[in-house]
Amino acid sequence: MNTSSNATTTIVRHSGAYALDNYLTAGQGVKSWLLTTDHKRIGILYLWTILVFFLIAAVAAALMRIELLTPAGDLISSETYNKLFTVHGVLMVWFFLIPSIPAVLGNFVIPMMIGARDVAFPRLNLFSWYLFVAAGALALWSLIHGGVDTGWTFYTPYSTTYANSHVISMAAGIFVAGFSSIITGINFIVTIHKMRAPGLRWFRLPLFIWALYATSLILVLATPVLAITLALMSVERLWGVGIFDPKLGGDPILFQHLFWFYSHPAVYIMILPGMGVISELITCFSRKRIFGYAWVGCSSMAIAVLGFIVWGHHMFVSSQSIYAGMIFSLLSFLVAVPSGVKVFNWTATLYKGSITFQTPMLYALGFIGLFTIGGLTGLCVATLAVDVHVHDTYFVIAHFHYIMVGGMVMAFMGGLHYWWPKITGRLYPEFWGKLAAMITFIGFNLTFFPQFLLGYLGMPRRYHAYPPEFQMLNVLSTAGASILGVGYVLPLIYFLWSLKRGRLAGPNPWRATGLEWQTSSPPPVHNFEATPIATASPYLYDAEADRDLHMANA
Amino acid sequence: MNATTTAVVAEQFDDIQQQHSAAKLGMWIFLATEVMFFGGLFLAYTVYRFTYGHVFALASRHLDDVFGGANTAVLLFSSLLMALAVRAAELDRRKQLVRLLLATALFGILFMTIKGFEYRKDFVEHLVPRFDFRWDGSDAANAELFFWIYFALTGLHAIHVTVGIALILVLALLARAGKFSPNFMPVEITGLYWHFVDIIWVFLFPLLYLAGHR
Amino acid sequence: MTTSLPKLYWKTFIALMALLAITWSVGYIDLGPFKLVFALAIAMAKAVLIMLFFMHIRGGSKLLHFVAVAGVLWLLILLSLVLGDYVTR
Amino acid sequence: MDKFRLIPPQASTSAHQIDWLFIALVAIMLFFLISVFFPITWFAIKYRSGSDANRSNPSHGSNLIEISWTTLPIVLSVALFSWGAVAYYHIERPPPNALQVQIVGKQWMWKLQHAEGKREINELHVPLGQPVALTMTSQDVIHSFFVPAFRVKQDVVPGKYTSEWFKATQLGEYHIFCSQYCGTDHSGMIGRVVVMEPVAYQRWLTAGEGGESIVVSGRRLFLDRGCSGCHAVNSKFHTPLLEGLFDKPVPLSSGEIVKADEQYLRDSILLPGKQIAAGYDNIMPSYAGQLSEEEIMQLIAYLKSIGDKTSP
Repeated sequence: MNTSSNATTTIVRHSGAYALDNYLTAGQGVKSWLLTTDHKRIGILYLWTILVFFLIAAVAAALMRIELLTPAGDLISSETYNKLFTVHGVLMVWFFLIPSIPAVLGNFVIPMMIGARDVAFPRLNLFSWYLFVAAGALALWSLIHGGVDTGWTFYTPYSTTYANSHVISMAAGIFVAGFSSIITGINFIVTIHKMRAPGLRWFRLPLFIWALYATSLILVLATPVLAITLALMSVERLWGVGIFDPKLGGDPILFQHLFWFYSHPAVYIMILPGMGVISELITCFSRKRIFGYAWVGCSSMAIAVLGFIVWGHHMFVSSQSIYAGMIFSLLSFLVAVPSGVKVFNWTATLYKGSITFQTPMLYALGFIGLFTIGGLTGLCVATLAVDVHVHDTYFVIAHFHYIMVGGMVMAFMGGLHYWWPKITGRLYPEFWGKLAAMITFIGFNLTFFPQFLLGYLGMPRRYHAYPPEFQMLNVLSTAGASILGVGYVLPLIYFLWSLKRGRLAGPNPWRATGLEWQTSSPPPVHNFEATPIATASPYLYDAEADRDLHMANA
Repeated sequence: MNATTTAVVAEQFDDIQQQHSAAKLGMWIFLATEVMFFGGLFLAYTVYRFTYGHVFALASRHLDDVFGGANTAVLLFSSLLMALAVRAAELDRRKQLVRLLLATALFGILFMTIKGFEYRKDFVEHLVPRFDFRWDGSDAANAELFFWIYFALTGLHAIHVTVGIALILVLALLARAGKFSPNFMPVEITGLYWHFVDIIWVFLFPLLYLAGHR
Repeated sequence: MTTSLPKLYWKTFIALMALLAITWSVGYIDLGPFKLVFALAIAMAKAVLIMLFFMHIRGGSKLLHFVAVAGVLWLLILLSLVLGDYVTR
Repeated sequence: MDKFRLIPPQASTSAHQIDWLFIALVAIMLFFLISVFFPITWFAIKYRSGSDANRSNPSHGSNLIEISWTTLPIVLSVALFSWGAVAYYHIERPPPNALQVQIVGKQWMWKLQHAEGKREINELHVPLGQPVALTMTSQDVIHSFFVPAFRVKQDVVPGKYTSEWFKATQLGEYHIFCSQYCGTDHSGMIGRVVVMEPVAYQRWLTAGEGGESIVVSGRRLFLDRGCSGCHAVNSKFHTPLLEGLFDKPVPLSSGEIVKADEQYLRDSILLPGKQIAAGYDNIMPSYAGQLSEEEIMQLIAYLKSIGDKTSP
């Protein structure tokens, strides 16, 4: 019963399996996409845009990994290598990790989860996407004209006085991308506050909403500081005189304070939405209500607030005063506690559940494993004495890749697989999904675990050539990177394949309890025929009933 | 509020109250981001005043506090006019609204002209960093740092004032065409923005002009 | 509100001008280190007056109160912890 | 050097401290990993869909458990933090009798000079078992002097002095890396530390072109550049006396009191009007741009040498 997606056929086959009059068929042609104010379409526009930047940054990473196969810098010049790791950093942070879950999954799912027809400011939402595209164009323009070689951290005085690459155009790109995420943040906060369905009190909200609300708080309060910092750096570079310049008595450490005041909360912008997705996946695929709902919800808020007072742990060896270092070290330990609470609660949720291992669940379990390792190594770099040794080495690289790639990207893939039937109305191929998840998990560990060893051995980061004794671990890491590459290409293929030939999904393929599953998939333009009334707390799964049912899923 | 319910309610909202409170909340959050945006510069000011307090006091004496004080009064008065304009919009008195909006914009322009004269005076006195900055005292470097922060803060604020004036003039045009009879929210939103710009100047004046006793 | 709105606005304006006069005249007295504290206190008072009356925070929802304070609160986090570094160097 | 190793050579006193702390951290990490992975795998097997495990009245939360796995990590955190902080405090505090070495980081090379005047490029010869204190500054961008074998790292920031110290406990050659990104040849800005027997070190020090000691070259600069013209007992200008000045409190004209440490001396040479001593007016010309970083260090070494004498 394979009905083509464009509803030209006269037979109205509203078989519940595939809603013919949905938001995809509500308008045809490029104009309907470029002028849409439908939060669902804007989510898809963001998906295609971040895919482009992810691929560019991934190619940069691949080239770096190949270069690091040999101790001598013989494949590419050190100049090119510096530009590669800068591109990898900038594009991954600002054009993939920060927008991915909020702007793609968040835009698509938040209004539906709270029973609203759209976000609070739909036109602003579209404007946010146009800002994002303009920012991407600026970044690519800077890239084409020779790229930037300052690293994604833009430390002065190198970025202002000594770098001779296209710093200002890249900084302008990030400046504009910052405003795109500020607008998304404002939109989500107002939507969640003002547009919840009747009966949907705060403690009946799905945990994905809690996580994205906390993320939006950080988006809104931290990003402006990045904007002013990049603006100050750019003006200082343009005029040759500025407040970070030691010749004027300025202090380069002040730039680091301003930069990291944004950039540490930014890593929580990246991981919090991932945690929200995992709360959804663990409950749905273990058919069980979350363990400690209030604690998991509040730990998202705690992470958002505590995330603002710990940035000094990036500057332990930067000639920041040792007493400030001690304050930041203690606070950094405390910010790890809410993350621990979340992991323990997910583990406890599995108890007495009825666990199935579809692709989203594999990604969720992978997330818990890798995020726990990432978070715990965070304790090592938060410890003052150890950080003196491992700061700016591959130990730190491994730490944040375990959290961003092992955590956030796994969660994004899990979320994408979980909501794919709702977005497209079609199911992805289950076998290939599981295979890709496992390949990604193995490839990831092989890539980044050796880097912990390299880091403690003392191999500094951003090194184009290194002493011979580090070669063996680098070869292992590059091997892992190639497997990881395969793990990411597979979903690209079968997702595209599923658009045309995936099995029809029907409104609720996972028998999940969120409001977004109580409407057809793909959903109609206004999400619900009638605004749903929320009556009970979320995740009302019943593992026992599920076991009796025990349907053999294909 | 006598806004009739037949006012145009955007499709995603259930009623006009929800739309209004959403718009106000959104604007207030945007103002919080503006506080953090200016905050980076306030941090630079605080840190360098802490490290080079003596020079900052000396340098701030070179700023003309008459210009600064007058500008504060002008902006405070324009804030008053804006508040009255929002009330007029609420009570749907179109002519009074247009007059008050124009008056507010006028005082905004007055602020910018005073600012222009002040910048010209600073330029003549060679106080503009990078553009032939001259300083007779001993630590010209730190003084240049003060003036760099001064021009960064007041320049950023001036940009915000200019944007505000443009917004208010557009509002005046739309008000004349009666666009705000049921839905006066855009006037209130712009009013919030204008008051915020005034608050920023309220902090700039003592910090920059009165750093050292005159 | 008991008094009519415009009268309230004018009273607020006059209070603001008075505060401006105070802060300006204090500028000419040498208070030493208290100068900064005093100047900031008056500026904060003016800001609160503007927010309460001109920006209708008074009588507004508690949420708006929190958002109004949140911006300044986060700025204080930034200022205090960075100064914590510079003071103890 | 090429056999496979898991941790770098432990060649300094602090290396052992940090390695023990790291091993404790790894142990705690393993504890938490097991306390998360084991239940997950066990639940995944026991409660997989279709298994006939007992799933009656599942609990959805218990504040007792939540509070326990919140406070336990907090307690652990404070313990780990304090261990790390104490070790950090020792790492940052050079002992008084340390051997002084001046380091100037410049885009993509390290210029080192021993107190006795011996200069080196990208190499640092140190005696075994004696603390060595490094005083570092940068000529251009931020670098970072990192010796993995000694577990020490400190950014080298233009416009200020940063310092670090170590006491070598093992002979041999160890890597020096620049660990703060500093431009095109950041990965080429490396070198080696050679730890020698104290006797061999002395012989190495006096061998070769001997070079005048830092203090001597500092004194020569003090005369050549006209400092002695004003800063002398019988000078006709009203200038502060520099003998016995180093590390003593200096009352400033702005009322504060600062310690005359290296940073104060450096700033007074380059930005004379910054912190004028009380009772003096601002007549000293700035030497910014006329003295290289090495020369400033030599002048300061000279001022330090006359720091404890009361009269010239």
